[in-house]
Amino acid sequence: MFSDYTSAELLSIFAMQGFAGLILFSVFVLMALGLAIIFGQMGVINMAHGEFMILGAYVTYLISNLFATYLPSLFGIYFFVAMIVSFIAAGALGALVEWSFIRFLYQRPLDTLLATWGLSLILQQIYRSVFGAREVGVTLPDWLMGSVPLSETIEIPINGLFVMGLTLVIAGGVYFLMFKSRWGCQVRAVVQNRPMAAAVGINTAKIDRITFALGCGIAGIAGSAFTMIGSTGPTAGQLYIVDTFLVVVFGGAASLLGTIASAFTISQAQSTMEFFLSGSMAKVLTLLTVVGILMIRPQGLFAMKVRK
Amino acid sequence: MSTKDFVLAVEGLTVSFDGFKAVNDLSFYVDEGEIRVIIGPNGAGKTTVLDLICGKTKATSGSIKFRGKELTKMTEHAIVHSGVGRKFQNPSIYEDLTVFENLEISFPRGRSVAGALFFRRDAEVVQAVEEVAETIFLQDQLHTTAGLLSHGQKQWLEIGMLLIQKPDLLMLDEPVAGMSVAERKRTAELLNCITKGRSVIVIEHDMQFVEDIAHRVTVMHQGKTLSEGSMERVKSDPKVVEVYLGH
Amino acid sequence: MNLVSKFGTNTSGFSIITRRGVIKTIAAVCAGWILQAGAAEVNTTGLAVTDKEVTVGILHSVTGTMAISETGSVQAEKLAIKQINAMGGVLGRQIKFIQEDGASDWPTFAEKSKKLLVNDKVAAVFGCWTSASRKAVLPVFEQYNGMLYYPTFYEGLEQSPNVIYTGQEATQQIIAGIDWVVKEKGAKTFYLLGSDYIWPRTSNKIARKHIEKLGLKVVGEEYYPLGHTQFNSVINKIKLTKPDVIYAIVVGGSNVAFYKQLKAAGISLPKEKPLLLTISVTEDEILGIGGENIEGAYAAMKYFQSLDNPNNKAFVEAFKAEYGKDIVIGDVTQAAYLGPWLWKAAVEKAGSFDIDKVRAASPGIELTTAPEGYVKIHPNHHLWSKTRVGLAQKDGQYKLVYETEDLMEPDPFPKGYQ
Amino acid sequence: MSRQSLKTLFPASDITYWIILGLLLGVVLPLTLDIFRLNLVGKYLTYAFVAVGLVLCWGYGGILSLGQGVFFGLGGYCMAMFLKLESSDPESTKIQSTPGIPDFMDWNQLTELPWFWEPFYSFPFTLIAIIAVPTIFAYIIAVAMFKRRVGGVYFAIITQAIASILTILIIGQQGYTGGVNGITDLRTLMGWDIRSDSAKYILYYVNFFFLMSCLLVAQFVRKSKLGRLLVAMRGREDRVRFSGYDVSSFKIFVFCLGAAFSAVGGAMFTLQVGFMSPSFVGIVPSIEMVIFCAVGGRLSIFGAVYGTLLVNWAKTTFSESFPELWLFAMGALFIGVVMAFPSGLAGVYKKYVEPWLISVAGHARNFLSKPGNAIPSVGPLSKQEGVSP
Repeated sequence: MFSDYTSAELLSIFAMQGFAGLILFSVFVLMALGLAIIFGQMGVINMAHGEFMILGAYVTYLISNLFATYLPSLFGIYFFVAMIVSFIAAGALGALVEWSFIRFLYQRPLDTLLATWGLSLILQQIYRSVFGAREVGVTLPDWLMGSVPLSETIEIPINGLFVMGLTLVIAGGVYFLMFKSRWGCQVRAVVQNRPMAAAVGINTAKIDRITFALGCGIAGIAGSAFTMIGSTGPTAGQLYIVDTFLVVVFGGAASLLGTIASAFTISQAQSTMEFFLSGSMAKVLTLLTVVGILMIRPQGLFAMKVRK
Repeated sequence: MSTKDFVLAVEGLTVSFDGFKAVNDLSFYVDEGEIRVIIGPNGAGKTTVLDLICGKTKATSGSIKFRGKELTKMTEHAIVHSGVGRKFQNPSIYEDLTVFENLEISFPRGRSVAGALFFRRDAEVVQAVEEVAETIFLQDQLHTTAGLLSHGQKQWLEIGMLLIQKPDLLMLDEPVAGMSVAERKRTAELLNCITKGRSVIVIEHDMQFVEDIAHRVTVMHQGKTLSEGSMERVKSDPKVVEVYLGH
Repeated sequence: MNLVSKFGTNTSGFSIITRRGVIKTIAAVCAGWILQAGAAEVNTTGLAVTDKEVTVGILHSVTGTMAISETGSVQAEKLAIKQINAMGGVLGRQIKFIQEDGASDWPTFAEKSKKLLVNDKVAAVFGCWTSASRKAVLPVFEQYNGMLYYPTFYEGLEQSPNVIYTGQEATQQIIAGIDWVVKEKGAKTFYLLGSDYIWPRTSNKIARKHIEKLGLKVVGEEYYPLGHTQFNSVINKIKLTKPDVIYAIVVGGSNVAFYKQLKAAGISLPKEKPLLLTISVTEDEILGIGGENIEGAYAAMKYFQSLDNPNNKAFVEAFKAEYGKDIVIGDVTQAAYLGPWLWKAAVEKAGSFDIDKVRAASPGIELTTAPEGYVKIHPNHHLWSKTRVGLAQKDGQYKLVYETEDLMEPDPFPKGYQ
Repeated sequence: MSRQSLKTLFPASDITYWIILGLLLGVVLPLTLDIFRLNLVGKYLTYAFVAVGLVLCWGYGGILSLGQGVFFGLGGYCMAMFLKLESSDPESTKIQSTPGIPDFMDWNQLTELPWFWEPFYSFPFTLIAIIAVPTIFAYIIAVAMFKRRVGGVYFAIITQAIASILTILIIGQQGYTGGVNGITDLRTLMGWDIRSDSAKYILYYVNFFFLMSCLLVAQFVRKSKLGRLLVAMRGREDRVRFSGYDVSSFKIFVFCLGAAFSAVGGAMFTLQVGFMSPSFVGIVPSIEMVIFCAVGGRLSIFGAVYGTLLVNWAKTTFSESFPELWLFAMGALFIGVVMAFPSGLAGVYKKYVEPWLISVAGHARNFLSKPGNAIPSVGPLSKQEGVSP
């Protein structure tokens, strides 16, 4: 298929294709990080993860409208405000959910799956009642629009760059929280041995709530970022959930690093295949490969062998 | 003397978890009808050895020969079928089934899917169950739900679940842990009577109890055999005193 | 207007009345009086018709993924019914509607349509949006001999005696659009892109055939699963193959992602090539995409909210009066609005609500009051209608840039395109 | 079967449930409902097949599959392919450019029948395929997963992924599958019009018969030692393993059985609704089927049937009167059941209704002072009652 392209063109194809892969990668990481914390660290299967993202998206939508009407002068920076608010909103909702029912289900992961699925239905309907069934569009500040030309053939979308940057920041933040902060240490303690952690005076209930809230908060930020590339509708959250779970599981549930690695593998695989095959088949093949590998290596890419 | 003559021959057994060698080049031999007790400080790798023998953990290297059959390559249930029974550290029984059902499930018949589907509770089963129930002092609790038994009784029930399989090699992980003095004595009797015609490996911390039952003792330390022999010999071994009995 | 008030009907949404309309009204009302004799003559098949009322069904998704698209149709159909009632109803009977929710779930559509026909004995059903839902209800309508007015532009390849298709079948949307872009914009190469299901695939198939007939080239054809949101790869391919026209039939949420990423990738539609021609983005979808993202794209439809004719002005006015000034009206919404009017006309021509008589009367029924202008029912149950090309504006409206001289004949089984 | 094993299979305690269910589905509903509603019930009952399968897999085996729709769909598609071939004979498809093949193939420029459609001309083959195809597929998944001890959450997520893969595939390959529209407009079964009212009655009873048979099989499994083993495994998998059982083989069996049930349900669905589409293969229907089972009580095969009926009936009535509320209700149902009634309707029945019944019966008995006519004391649906030797 390349016969009719010059080598320069080919080069630019691969450059741009690789970049497309990187954007997809960032998207996956954003989607998966929150889930990796909730599922990986707490063993809760949050089927409403997508809806938490959409919450972030709607918040962004509201904020952008606020700025457009009241602070048009500051419109350029509304996005940062929006992300913070999204984080808080989704986090708060997360804490509420954790308090209202998740905390009763820690011993029954499969039941959290059902309960959170129920939650997702309710959230969807709420969105529909509040924002209407139609998709809503978020106006981007101009500086996020367009692309930077590297060469006359290679152009890099700015919002793509932005998403990647954001991903770096958040991933870094999470890493710091989990592995460098006292809180993160407590979280890991609770994960590894709940009774013991409780015995040494860690307030496990509090830790759980914060962890869950953090996971949802990150989902909120992700949703906020997605308004730049994706759609915002009551049911949009559903689109992400399977991919997200696969990314997390594929990476080896307990390991954040694994999540990132698997996000990278899957995204690169998919965007490469998308270039050579039709979109649908690429998607099918990617999922099949992931499932296949999971069947051979159920513990995922990065799982520690432990002595039981 | 060839490994054939032993019931169990463990040679050069090693398993490592991400580099950490929980069991390191371990070798020991168990005779017909012998009660072998394995002692050692926590983390010495005692339980891991049992896990390796019954196939719960796969060995990194080394061999485990049971009546000349290599176990390291076999699946758990195959190992059980070949005659190895294993009791877990804290009683592992089916709380929501009755004592009878617990024993019945362990009865070595209808272990395939079809077998289980068409398994019938005939006289043979009932008789076997009642016999065992008698040996483990539970003949009166046959129809109580196992969850309601005392800790000691649960331990016995699990032993009973092994007995009904008529294994040639019985492995018990801390069988008297958490038992009252009276219960220990009865357990000791129980062990002595059930060892007829089979070999037993016991992991135990309670020295008194070990004295009562052990034919030979293996002391493990950091995944290796530290010392082996009769209780007296082991007790007098300075190395053992230093790492274990001393404190 | 006074004329109307004489009939003591309220005049809301009534401004669309033309002379012809008035006469019709009078006819209708007289018919009403004459036929007061009773339901018997006008209804020999036990439909839900009384001397005062006639019951019809509205069947769309109010919940689920399709609710996004179908809301407009529901509003339009209700508005039409309200206006008809205001004019004295059909054969002197007020229209009462029963609304059912298809819940974006095809068997539910089948189930509900059966309920409407079997239990509620409705005289007509206005509804369905996706082909899948239509396919699901079709056997039901044929078995229980109901009449469905289907509003969506669709892939064609169907012609049921129990359905009146008020939207365009594929050729009506595609051919004129492509001819225009070739003639006016000198397009030579096309990149076909679509969501992965029957309508985009079939439409692109026809498009490809037509393009090749014109001796031009299709440089790429791509399909993505419904709801797909990552289009960077295909955008790269587009940049690479440098087509004159991106022919996009992306639907639903994917739309938003596609146009945003297209813009982000630096393909600015208004300026230079490639230009983009779509048949799947109505004003409704632009709400979600955002005018600034799709500004400069061309759409081939039969109706745009911005159409400048008295019928449409009145329609838009009435619609906004009913549903708020910010509401937008897309192609399908307009087509849905036609349904009740076409049914009314057919019933009055037949002088009966009987399905068979209505069906017999339907071919040749014309509507001069249609917002899109003049439409006429073809014997194949589709509508004669014009094809129009609009240019997307930043404000989310289309600016009409071209419309066919005369009505396009509907051709659901286009020879040479299969 | 000997009396003794019959007693094991139907302890007096359960007989009443069988009778009640049999009467309700076999007599009461057909007599009270018009054909339209009855056909609806028939449709619901096809989901009950899946729910009953889930009781075994999930309730007993502890294997939660979020991909049961896959098997339901496969079964349904097999049936649909046969019916479609029958309904697209050269005569009725003569307007096509290639007569004699299903219309959707013609629209997608297929000029001949794909090889894997060919065998579906034969009804016997179809009947076998309906069971075999999904079961074999289930077997492959199960072996791959359970031999490697993948379970619980991971299994749930992977089955979910499989469901979405299959959906995309079916939609994408519309030339062979009918795409998102599914396989529609199915009219006759070997010349017999399946859309006529009489046919709907007959199909309802066929469906009823098959459901009852599946319940029987399920009951047999529950009461067999295999049933007890499944329960045992849920708590103490290792213990079962070290009692000499190949745990994975039991899980594989019960998962395949669940798949087979679902497949029968799918086939009956196609027959009663008249088409099959990818919207039953996907994640959403699969999870909904889990909730049917959860509402009924994940340990009660009868509960599963009632749960399915209840939820679907609620869905229909709700969405008829106030669609907006439906999702709220459904969501609340999910959460409520999990939180308040983990053992579903069956649990509620055990906890509240049954004691009341018994006490009432008790009073009645004292009142009539006839110890003879004691009602059969109803044993727990959910608990495993071992029969004393």
